[in-house]
Amino acid sequence: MQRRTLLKAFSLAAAAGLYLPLPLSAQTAATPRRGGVLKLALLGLDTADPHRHSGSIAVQQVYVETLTSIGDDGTAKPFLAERFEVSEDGKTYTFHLRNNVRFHNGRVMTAKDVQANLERVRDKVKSGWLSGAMKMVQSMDSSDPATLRVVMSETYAPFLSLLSELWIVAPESEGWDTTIRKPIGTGPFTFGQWQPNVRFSAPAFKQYWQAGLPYLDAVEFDLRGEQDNSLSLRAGDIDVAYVRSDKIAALRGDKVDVQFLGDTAWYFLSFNNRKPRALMQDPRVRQAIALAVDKRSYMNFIGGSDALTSNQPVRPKSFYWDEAIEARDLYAKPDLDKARSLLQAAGVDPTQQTLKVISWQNDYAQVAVQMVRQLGFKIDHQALDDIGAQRALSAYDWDLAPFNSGPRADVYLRYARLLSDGPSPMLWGGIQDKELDTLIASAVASPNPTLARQRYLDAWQHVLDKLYTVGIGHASDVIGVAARVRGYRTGFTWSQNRVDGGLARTWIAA
Amino acid sequence: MSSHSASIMSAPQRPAPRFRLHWLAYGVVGLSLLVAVFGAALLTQDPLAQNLLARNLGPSAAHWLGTDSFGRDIAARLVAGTRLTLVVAFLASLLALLGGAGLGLIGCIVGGKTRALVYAGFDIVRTMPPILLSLALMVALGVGTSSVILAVGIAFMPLFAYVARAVYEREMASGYVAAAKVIGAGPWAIACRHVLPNMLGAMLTQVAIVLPRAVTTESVLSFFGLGVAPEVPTWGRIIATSVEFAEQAPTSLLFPVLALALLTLSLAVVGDRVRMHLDPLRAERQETAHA
Amino acid sequence: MHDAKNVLGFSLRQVFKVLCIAFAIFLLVRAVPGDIADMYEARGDYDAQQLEALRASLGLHDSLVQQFGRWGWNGLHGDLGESMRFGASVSDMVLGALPTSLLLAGSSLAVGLLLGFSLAVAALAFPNSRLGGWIESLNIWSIAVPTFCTGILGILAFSVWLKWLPIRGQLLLPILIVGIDVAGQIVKPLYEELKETAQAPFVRTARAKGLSRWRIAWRHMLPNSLSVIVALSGVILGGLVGGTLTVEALFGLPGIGSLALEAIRGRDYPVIQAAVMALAGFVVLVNVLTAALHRYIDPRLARGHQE
Amino acid sequence: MNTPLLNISNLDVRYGAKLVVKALSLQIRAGEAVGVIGESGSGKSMTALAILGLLPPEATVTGSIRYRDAELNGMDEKGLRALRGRRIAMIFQDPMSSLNPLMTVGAQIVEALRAHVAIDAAQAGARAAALLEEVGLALPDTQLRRYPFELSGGQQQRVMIAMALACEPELLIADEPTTALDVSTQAQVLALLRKIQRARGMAMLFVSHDLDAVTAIVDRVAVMRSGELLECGPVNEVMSAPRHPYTRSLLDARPVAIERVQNARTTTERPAIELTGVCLEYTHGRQRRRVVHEVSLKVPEGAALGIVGESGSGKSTLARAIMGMLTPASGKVTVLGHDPADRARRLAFARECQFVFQDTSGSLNPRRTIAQALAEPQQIHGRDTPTAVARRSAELLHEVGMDAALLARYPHQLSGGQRQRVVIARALANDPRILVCDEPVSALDASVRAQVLALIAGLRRERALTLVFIGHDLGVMQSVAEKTLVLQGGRVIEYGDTHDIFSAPKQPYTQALMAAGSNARGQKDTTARETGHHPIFALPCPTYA
Repeated sequence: MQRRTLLKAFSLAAAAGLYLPLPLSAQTAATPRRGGVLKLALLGLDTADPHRHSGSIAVQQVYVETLTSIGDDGTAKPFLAERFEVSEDGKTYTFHLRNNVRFHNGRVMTAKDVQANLERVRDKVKSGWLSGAMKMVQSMDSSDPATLRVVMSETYAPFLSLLSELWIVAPESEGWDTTIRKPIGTGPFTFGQWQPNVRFSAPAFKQYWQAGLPYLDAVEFDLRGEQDNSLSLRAGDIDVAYVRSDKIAALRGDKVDVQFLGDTAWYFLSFNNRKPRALMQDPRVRQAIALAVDKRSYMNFIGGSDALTSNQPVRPKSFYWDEAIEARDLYAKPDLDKARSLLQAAGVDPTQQTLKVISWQNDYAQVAVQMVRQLGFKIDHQALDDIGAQRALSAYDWDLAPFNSGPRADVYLRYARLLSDGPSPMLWGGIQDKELDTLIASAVASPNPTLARQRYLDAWQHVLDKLYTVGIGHASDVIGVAARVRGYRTGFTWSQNRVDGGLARTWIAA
Repeated sequence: MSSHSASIMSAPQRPAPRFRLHWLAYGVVGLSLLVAVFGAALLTQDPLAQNLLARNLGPSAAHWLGTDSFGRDIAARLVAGTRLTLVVAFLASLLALLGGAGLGLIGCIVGGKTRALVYAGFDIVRTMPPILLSLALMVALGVGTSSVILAVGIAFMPLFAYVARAVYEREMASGYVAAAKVIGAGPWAIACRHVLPNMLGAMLTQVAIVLPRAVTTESVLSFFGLGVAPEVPTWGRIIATSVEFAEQAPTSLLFPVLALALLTLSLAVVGDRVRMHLDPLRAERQETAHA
Repeated sequence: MHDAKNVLGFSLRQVFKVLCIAFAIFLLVRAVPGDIADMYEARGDYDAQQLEALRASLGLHDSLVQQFGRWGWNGLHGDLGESMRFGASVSDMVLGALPTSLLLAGSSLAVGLLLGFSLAVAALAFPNSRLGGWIESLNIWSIAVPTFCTGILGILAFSVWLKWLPIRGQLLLPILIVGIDVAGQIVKPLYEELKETAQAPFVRTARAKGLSRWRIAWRHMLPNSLSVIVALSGVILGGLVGGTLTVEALFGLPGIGSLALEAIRGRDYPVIQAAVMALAGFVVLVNVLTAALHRYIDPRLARGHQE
Repeated sequence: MNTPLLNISNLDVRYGAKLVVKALSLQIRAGEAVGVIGESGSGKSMTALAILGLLPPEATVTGSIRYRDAELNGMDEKGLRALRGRRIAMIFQDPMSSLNPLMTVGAQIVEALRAHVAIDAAQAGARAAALLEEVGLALPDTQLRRYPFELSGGQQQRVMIAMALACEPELLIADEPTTALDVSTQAQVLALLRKIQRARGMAMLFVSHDLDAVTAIVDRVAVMRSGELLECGPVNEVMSAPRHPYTRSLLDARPVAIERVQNARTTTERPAIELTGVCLEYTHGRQRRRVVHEVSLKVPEGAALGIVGESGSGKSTLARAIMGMLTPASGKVTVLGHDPADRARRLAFARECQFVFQDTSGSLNPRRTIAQALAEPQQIHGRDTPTAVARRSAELLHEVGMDAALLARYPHQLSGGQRQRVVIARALANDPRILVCDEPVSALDASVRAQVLALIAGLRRERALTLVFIGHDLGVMQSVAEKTLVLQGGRVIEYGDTHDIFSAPKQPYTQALMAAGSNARGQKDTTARETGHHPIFALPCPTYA
């Protein structure tokens, strides 16, 4: 049972490093009250087709569910599958489905339905997070309605984690062959009214497989929730919402509870790696810029004293983090003098150079810009919206890009974008490095977590050596929860309906 | 004559003497210009320098007008931002004036289909509210100072175009234009000699209105993340940045808004005065008002 | 007869204008760099091959004339297509946004008119009071203070501190804020107009007849100022629907302006076109209504009197 | 009845520091018609407005205005309101703007009635109809439903009078009631006012700048200048033996034939201006309105032709066609052998043929000095050295009898007469051969009128100009034109030697124009009805000489 041990090791690792027990109030003691509509403002909803979702996953879990679910400890746990088994070679997965799962149209979910979903993703959604995994699916078998067997061509460690984002929809849903308009899922709430960019409401599903759940009559999402919602929380017209960490004090002052996501968002400053101009090809210039970044102040600005500095893409003290690499960080502390002498050595007069910086419109980008400007560079800062930034980045005529990357279901997802053919590699400067590709591929195919950890770290050391990006630190996204809300707990990622928590168990106090 | 300003609501009364506000207005506008030109020399603090340990502070000896959410000195930013603010507002207004009134006037002078076409264009531009139009233009043009000037300028063009047309029609109906035609003056000569000078007053009024509106429009662009680069201190950007922290640091919002309101008021007053001075009839108006 | 013909001609010209606007918008929208496929690429869920397929399926490879023709033809059949970004029905999205925008714009205009008119009348009635200064201040306020400043202060005061009103799901505060802004924009021209009417010779005649103030104001001044009020309202209303973006953003209101802006940002062509067409159609409708009202108010226009 | 109905004593009206009426005292007895005469700015209208408290709020009134036993100056609005319309009624100069454009005539009269008299709507309507009948409007019931813009100027003023009479006031103040009307209408309105005043035994204060109008209608006359009352007395006394020199000058300035124009020798038979079957139309959208029908005429070089007619007769339109500002719908206009509307000859034409505008304040750009106004034609026609231009401008001013020092002035700093001279000087700048004058003296005060007419006549003689002179006053023609053409409704109805037409008009319309323009006003009360459409006579093509 080598695979078993592997999983256990992963979980242990996660539990040891990733999971921070949250301060829970004594809310669990009371008997849950039924009824009421919970209002949320988290991220948006891009599409009604759960297989075509493009990133933000805070909304759709309430009406569609998955075989696995990322638990509070960051590991994949059985969800619609009652349990799963992995063969010793790590290539064959057997999912034993629950027998009481009903779709919103009342039909009982079978293995055939699940297989249809996997096939749809494999055939119709050729890119995205799941594409790499689905390419390796060799065959599927659903002859037993309660069992699905998936055979992979190679060992693929992130598979179970990635399945936590492969939503199971009834194939009879409208638009199955093209784009699903009205998904028929299995979640505690059904796909109700959707007004893109405005609001989404989901009434409770009475035949939900977890008997007695959900408590709420409905949930309603404000889909413009990506900005700070602290005022709405304090005014009392929203119950659960994303807030900025610098509003925490004001929220607590108004009796709004504050929770943090389990996994952190990673903050970094990338160089243009695909087409760097001559100036930026000089490692001394990159080093000088890295030395200008005051990681502590930067992370303080983002998340206060709770935020952590790090040169690595995973949270410090977690399984895939390495203390030694952290200790060797040449840029742990800012050193402007050294940076200037590096520039001098490189024969660069920063006052004669204009660096083009691309960012989203996040405030921290201004902090990054100002830190680099301290060296004397002139800065042309373009703060852009989604598409604007995308276009500007993929032109590769820029120099620096301060960005962040949200919580991820698997460590692989942190590394995927460093691949030459990874999804949307612009944020990391479009690295094209065969050696790095090989290192990451070997990590993915590792038979055990220790080896996987070592190979991921090797890959990261390679990134550090090349100074493709400057890792700055980690901070958890913050969610404000109104005082009347009971039973709500944030998860490891943004997911709002999970194996061990979420909106199904949330209720509203009288 | 419109000399009877009879108020039907009240018994005849003497008008109250008005406070001579215009000197104050000249002062404010003059000061703004001085700050715009020499502001950089006055600065003791770097308007871009962040002090992440001194964010959202109220006024103090170290920071007269407090600090913003990056710990930047509001006073320094206001002073440093005056130049770019005025330059953007001025160039945008100028663009609106030249593009709107200029194009409109040329269309009017050429007349016929050209005129119809030009104004059909303005009609189309006008169907979109200026704010939405400038936001859309910013998306199309990409962010940056020149885009802001273009976006705001284009959005305000119809305003000038319609005023230009109204003035042109009024002037063309006047006796002296008829007289000029009889003398043998061509349409362009008439436009230069009679229409243009008489249009100046109306245009000046519009500019005095559009100038501050350009600043607020720029701040709305910033509010939607589509203005100048985020750290660049323009008044609009300062206001937009401070709005999010209106509760923690009310002064960082109050002072820039006050500055803008004061400048707006002053521009309106100065615009009125300049227009009055441009008008050789003012002496007569003042007299006939009492005749 | 003759009048009806005029009105019909005017309306037809307006419809033609809408068509021109439609085409202009169609071209402009496509002039914006980037398309929806870029958007998907930005999210990283599609590869190059898929993006091309997506563009093809959305008809983005066809010529602009073809695209316009298809859009126009379908539009005439009441099918505005689907959002390229959300796959939702565009008509639903636009119809969902219109009520909020119309209600907000209409009520704000009403509040603004009421406030502006009262202030202007009061200032006329008491020429020696400080009301003239108030008019000036209100005007400067509306020019210099962006509505998002007043909006955030309103939210802080009434929703966060006093907790009298929620931020979302109410229109009272947005209407008041936009209404005050509208009042600031119209109070000065309104005051000037009323003042001019007050000086009109026929008002002097009415006084010479020995009529009471209120009769003069109600029967003589108001009808004669109404044309200007209507014209002013038309212009303001045209700018308000779709122009209340900041307030919509602050109060989470799903207005047509926000819809258009988000669509522009997301290069969601069908939605941009439909939203902007709705705005243009509304502006044209307001023009037609204004013209009709003018004719109703002024018998000179209705009877085809020239000059 | 020794106490006057209205007793004004020591009345001062001030605007700020400016005294516009100075220590004026005037009495009006019941049933008496008193006239106040003076030129614009003399304070006569201010006095009239002061009586009813209708002056603008910035005016201050001191002194006493007693109506019977009540002091009007300082009386509250409520008290004044009870008097206005009921005891003292008023009619104004411009009936078009003095009537509410958006209310029917009937509603406005009924409103005046019901403001003071408690009667129901039906009664009020009947009363309004009776009033309209009294002021000589046909079909009163139809008229009641009409809006002011649907009436002619004369009809509008009749409505104003009916409205003023509604509550049978004891005193009627008429503030320049005929100034804005056509000459022929003026006479009718005056006659009507006189008839009604006599018939009702109502007192009347008649304010006007028109000496003839005043003398025709009032018992006593007061003469005002610059806010002061110069003299006051029975109308016959003042007319026959004016005591104040100003009154004398007013009397002298009356347009009687100043000087018979010697027949200018026509150098050639070649017509300077030739119109053949010219029809002129105004188009508004798709509508066309024909304002001049088939006019043919010839003016030889060096001759002077007068064109008369009331407003709307098409005389100004005809002038515009001669100037090429309007292309005829049919027919042909030839000026000095060319089509004046030929754009290619625009400059050449402008040198040959010039136009003198009627509205002097409008035809001079208020923002340009006299020097600039005079320089404009010179610059257009190629004289561009500043000194040459300046010298020529000074010459021109001198030629029209003005001082070169006035070059730096703006139009508003000149008097009406001076402005008219400037307009003439501008027309002369390039030594034209033809001068078309469109009512050049109509807007001028009587005393100035004669001087400007003399100037035009003199210039014509000196420069051997071909002159087309447009006016509404037949009397004026006598002093400038040898031949006169009478236009009505866009058709030529009479044409011939000016002297002959003046002494023996053939057409009733010409007679009416004569009656209105001459001092025969007030003699007959008979022309109460509006001038109807006169039969149109087909005339042979009037050819000069």
